[in-house]
Amino acid sequence: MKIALPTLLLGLLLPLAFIEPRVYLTLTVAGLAMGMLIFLVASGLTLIFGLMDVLNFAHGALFSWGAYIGFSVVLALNQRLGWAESPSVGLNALLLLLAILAAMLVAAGLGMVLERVIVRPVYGKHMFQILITLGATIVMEELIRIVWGPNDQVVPIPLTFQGSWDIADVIVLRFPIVAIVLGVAVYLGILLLLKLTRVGLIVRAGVENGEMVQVMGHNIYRYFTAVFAAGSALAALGGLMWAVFSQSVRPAMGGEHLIFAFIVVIIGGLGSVTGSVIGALMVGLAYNYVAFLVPKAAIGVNMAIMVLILLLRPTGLFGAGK
Amino acid sequence: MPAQPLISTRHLTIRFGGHVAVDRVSLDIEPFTLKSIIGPNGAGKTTFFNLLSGQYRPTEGRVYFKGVDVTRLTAAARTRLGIGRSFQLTNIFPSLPVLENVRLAVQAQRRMGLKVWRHSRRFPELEDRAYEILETVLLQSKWNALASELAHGEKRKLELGILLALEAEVLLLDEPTAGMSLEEVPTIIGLIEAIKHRRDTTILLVEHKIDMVLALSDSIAVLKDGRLIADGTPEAISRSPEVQAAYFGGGATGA
Amino acid sequence: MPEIILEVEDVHTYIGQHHILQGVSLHARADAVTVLLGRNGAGKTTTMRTIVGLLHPTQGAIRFAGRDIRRLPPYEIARLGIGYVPEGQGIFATLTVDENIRVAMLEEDAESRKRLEQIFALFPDLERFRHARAGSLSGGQKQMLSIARAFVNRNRLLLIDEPSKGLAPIIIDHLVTALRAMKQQATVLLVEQNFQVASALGDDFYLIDDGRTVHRGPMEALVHDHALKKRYLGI
Amino acid sequence: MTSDGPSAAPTPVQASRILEREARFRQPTLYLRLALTAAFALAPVLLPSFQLMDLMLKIALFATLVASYDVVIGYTGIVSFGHAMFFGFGAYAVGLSLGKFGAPTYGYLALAFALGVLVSAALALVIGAFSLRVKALFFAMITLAFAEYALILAVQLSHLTGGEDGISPKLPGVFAVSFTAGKVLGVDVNGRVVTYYVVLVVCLALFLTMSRFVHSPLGRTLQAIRDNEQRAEALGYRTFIFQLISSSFGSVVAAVLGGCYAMWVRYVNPESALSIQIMLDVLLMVIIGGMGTLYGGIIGAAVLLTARTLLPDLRAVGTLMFPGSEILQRLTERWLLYFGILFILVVFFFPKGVIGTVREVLSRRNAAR
Repeated sequence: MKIALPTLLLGLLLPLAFIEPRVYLTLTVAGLAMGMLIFLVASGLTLIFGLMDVLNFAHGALFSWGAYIGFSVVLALNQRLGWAESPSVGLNALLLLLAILAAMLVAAGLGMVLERVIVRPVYGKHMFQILITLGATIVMEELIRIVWGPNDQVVPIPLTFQGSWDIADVIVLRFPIVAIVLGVAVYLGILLLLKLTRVGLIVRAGVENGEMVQVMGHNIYRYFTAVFAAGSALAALGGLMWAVFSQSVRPAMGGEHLIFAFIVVIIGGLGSVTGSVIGALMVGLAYNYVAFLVPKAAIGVNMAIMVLILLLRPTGLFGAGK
Repeated sequence: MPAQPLISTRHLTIRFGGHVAVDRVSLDIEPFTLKSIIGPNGAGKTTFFNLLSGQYRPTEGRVYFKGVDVTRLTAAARTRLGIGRSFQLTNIFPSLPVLENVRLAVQAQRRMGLKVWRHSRRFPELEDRAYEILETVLLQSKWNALASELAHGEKRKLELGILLALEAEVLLLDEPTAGMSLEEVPTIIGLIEAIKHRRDTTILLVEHKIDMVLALSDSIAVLKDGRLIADGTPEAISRSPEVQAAYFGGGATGA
Repeated sequence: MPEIILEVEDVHTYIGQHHILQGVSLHARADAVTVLLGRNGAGKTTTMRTIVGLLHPTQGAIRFAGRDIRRLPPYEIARLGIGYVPEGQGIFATLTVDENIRVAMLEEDAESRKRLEQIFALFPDLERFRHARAGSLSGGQKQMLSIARAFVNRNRLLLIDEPSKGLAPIIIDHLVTALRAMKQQATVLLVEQNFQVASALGDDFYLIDDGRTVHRGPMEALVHDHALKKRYLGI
Repeated sequence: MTSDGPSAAPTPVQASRILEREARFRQPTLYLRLALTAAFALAPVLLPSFQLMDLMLKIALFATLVASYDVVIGYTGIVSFGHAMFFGFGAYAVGLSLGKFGAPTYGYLALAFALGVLVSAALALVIGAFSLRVKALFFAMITLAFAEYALILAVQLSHLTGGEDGISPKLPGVFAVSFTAGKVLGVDVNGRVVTYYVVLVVCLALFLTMSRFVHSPLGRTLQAIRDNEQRAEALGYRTFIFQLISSSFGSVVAAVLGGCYAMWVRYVNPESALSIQIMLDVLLMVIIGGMGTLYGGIIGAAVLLTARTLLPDLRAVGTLMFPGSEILQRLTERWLLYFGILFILVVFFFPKGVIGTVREVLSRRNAAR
């Protein structure tokens, strides 16, 4: 870890040598926002993996469900009441809040069902977890195509979150700021939950020896279901934020972003929430700098970072490794 | 030329966090003898074994095998040099047949694991050798069964068979009779005795059954709190007041 | 007639295809130590696991303080006041000693804190390594931690499976002392292969063979019954 | 040393070996295998339509691909999501070499296969070196990331790969569409038929190679590693090297098959060669057939590919049955939904697959005797 911080700072400042400072600042804010958006996607994956030792491939599908549920809420409220087009900041914020709430609730419910029905029987069997959650992904994605249709749709963005602020010639898009704030809040929330609460403790113990936790009087399954639901809700939050960010929803969007999340989780080290944040920020920033300097190389930048990190530390930045 | 010790450790130390599990242990093991390591629980016996076999890397100190420094070698590399280790918990290939378990060890010992152009049954010498070993450990009637179907004691025998197949010059036996029923213990003791009498193998034994240790060992080392507090013949050890205090300190019914 | 706190009546348990318990019956008197004896594979551990709800009997009755607990899930059985110390300790190796104890502590009140102090007095090593990872403890220390976890709650019944297994004699002495101290505060059901430990702690005994209870009585009677010991225990 | 010699009474192991050798030509499975081979060989002669011949060869191709995946996932216990990517590499190597940069000559065809194999082997080694050492799950995630990137690159680098439109390679000499050599047994011997037989022979050869691979001492070591990696390591096996060999071997076989696939369909695009759907198909096939059985792939491929050719009819049924409701229509159209449900059900209820379950039943019956 000692080398990680200086390396990170160097990576952050190096682009300054090639980019004009004001553009650099704009790119940095955009990169941070993108990083936080990626982190929102990766956080649920890391949480479920770190606590329950389950690699949830259905995360991508939950992401898409979150995006679609949120999209439906925004669409409905906008068509009936015009909340997105209203210039009122309050209504705009309320709209986003309601969409987030609905998305997270539905996804949490879906996550609970998933955990109960298909994940619970395969705890401890990695290969089956992968296969079974993969199957769930296929089913859930197809359900989206059946309910909402197979084509891309445009998400109306509340007026308040459109456009940008111009602060001393630095262009700062508004929505990304929301993403950054939300990302930081989620990060702190997860850390607090794990380190300080009894729930975190019991879940960590349950991962190691579920039988023992049970004979100590804890209904471990309830905790696992809760963690899975929480991870699913985070996936949905990520999905909705991406939908608003890219102003569109597609049935396959989850699968594509799952790859981002995987890369970030690998960079950060499996199961480490802090690692995921740093990994996500690295990817977000690097993508923006590289896309500005060498647009053609931008698609490969995530992979390049991942390979580089794995070369230096095979278990990722914060990975314990087994 | 004086006999060189087969294995030596010098100031071997390992810490876990603040806890010093093995503390500056320097020990020599003479070739073709049976040395036991005893000591109260938490004395660091199993950890010491793990340091010898390469499962752990020491914080400080060195391990020598035939005078060569092997401190930095992995467990697999040490196995290839001839240090075989049995585990405290049975450690076999559960979903493979009993014979295949031993055959794999014979195959490893003969460095034939990378052969790819012939069917594995076209190497009868491996199978026959494996069967011979099963006869030695009295498991021949189970050669066709899956290892997971064996009783606990039989699994320990299989584990020992695997170890024998490696034809290691040093056997590290970590509580070979743990968890065995009383009827099974003499078989294992008999096996260890037979290996010992062949005088071609050096045996290092961790065991709690003190009668067994006194009867089998050529020499005994005593660990306490990670430190080596005595090393000598069984007679000398059982007489040593320091060891008495630390280890034989009264019957279980006392206190 | 002293109160019977645990009653097991003709319990049958299967593990997979195997009919392991074929009629185990036993009564544990309140504030006494009842020892289960028998050969390896006789069904002692299976009896324990059936009582705490980790295995489900196909027939028979299990009552704790008069209440039928046969169909309850393990966590509800535990909350009734039954603590379990499994064979091989079952500690959480990646958690610290302190965290291990906190997982076990069902409520943090003055009494449980007092009990914790008591535990640390009995097992000073646990306090010394309070913030070390439990996995780095020695076998004896792990056993103490495992017992400490069951003792930290106000349990009325403690099920302890082979606490002396794999421990050196001097540690066993320590353990016996500690268990004696705990015996004042809870009923104990003990599985023990080490006959000296069993006879030092036990008040009553049950002999289990081939999945059935075949003998019962006061511990003193067994100590002198060499024929019975030889027949069932090989000593 | 002749241990099979008649010296003393043979040990049970020797007896079983002798018995096995003597019974070599009496095993029913041997005749099943021969019959299968014959069926594939006679398909162009007996089957009435090109569609069915196409189906047969695709079954052969995918069965072999699934077997090569089984070497990795079933015999070695490594979950890879990059297997279809190597298949795609082979296909693109043929497409690029014959259709884009080279010419339809045998030389370029050979070059294509050489390239496909080399690139796949190199990448498999690199990925394995990075991720096999750490944890099984790492491998699954990293291979998936690579596979997704390969797909993105194939679409984005359109000046090289033709993008979504793909490439249509032209094959040389006897493989060319224009090639004809009269009739044999009433069948036109043309480029198609020649390709069919050449690809079939390649599949057969690969299958035999893999069978030898998994039953060799090396293959047995892989199974030991799958069963208990730590123990295998303690025996002195460098488990990492073995896993690396296995995953690279599987990848190279996949690349060769990808090349064959491109030769047969004469068309390569990202959708047909690199999409994640191919990986999912292969996964389902290996699960239906049974992991760690090698031959399971034949059943998995046959079931899935046959079902797929029938699916367009299902769609027609949907529009006919539910003319009013769009959602109900979609419900019948989205066959992938049923695929997903089938996937989950198979993993849950037949984790050993068809062949694994059959073998289990047989061995239980043998044991009961």
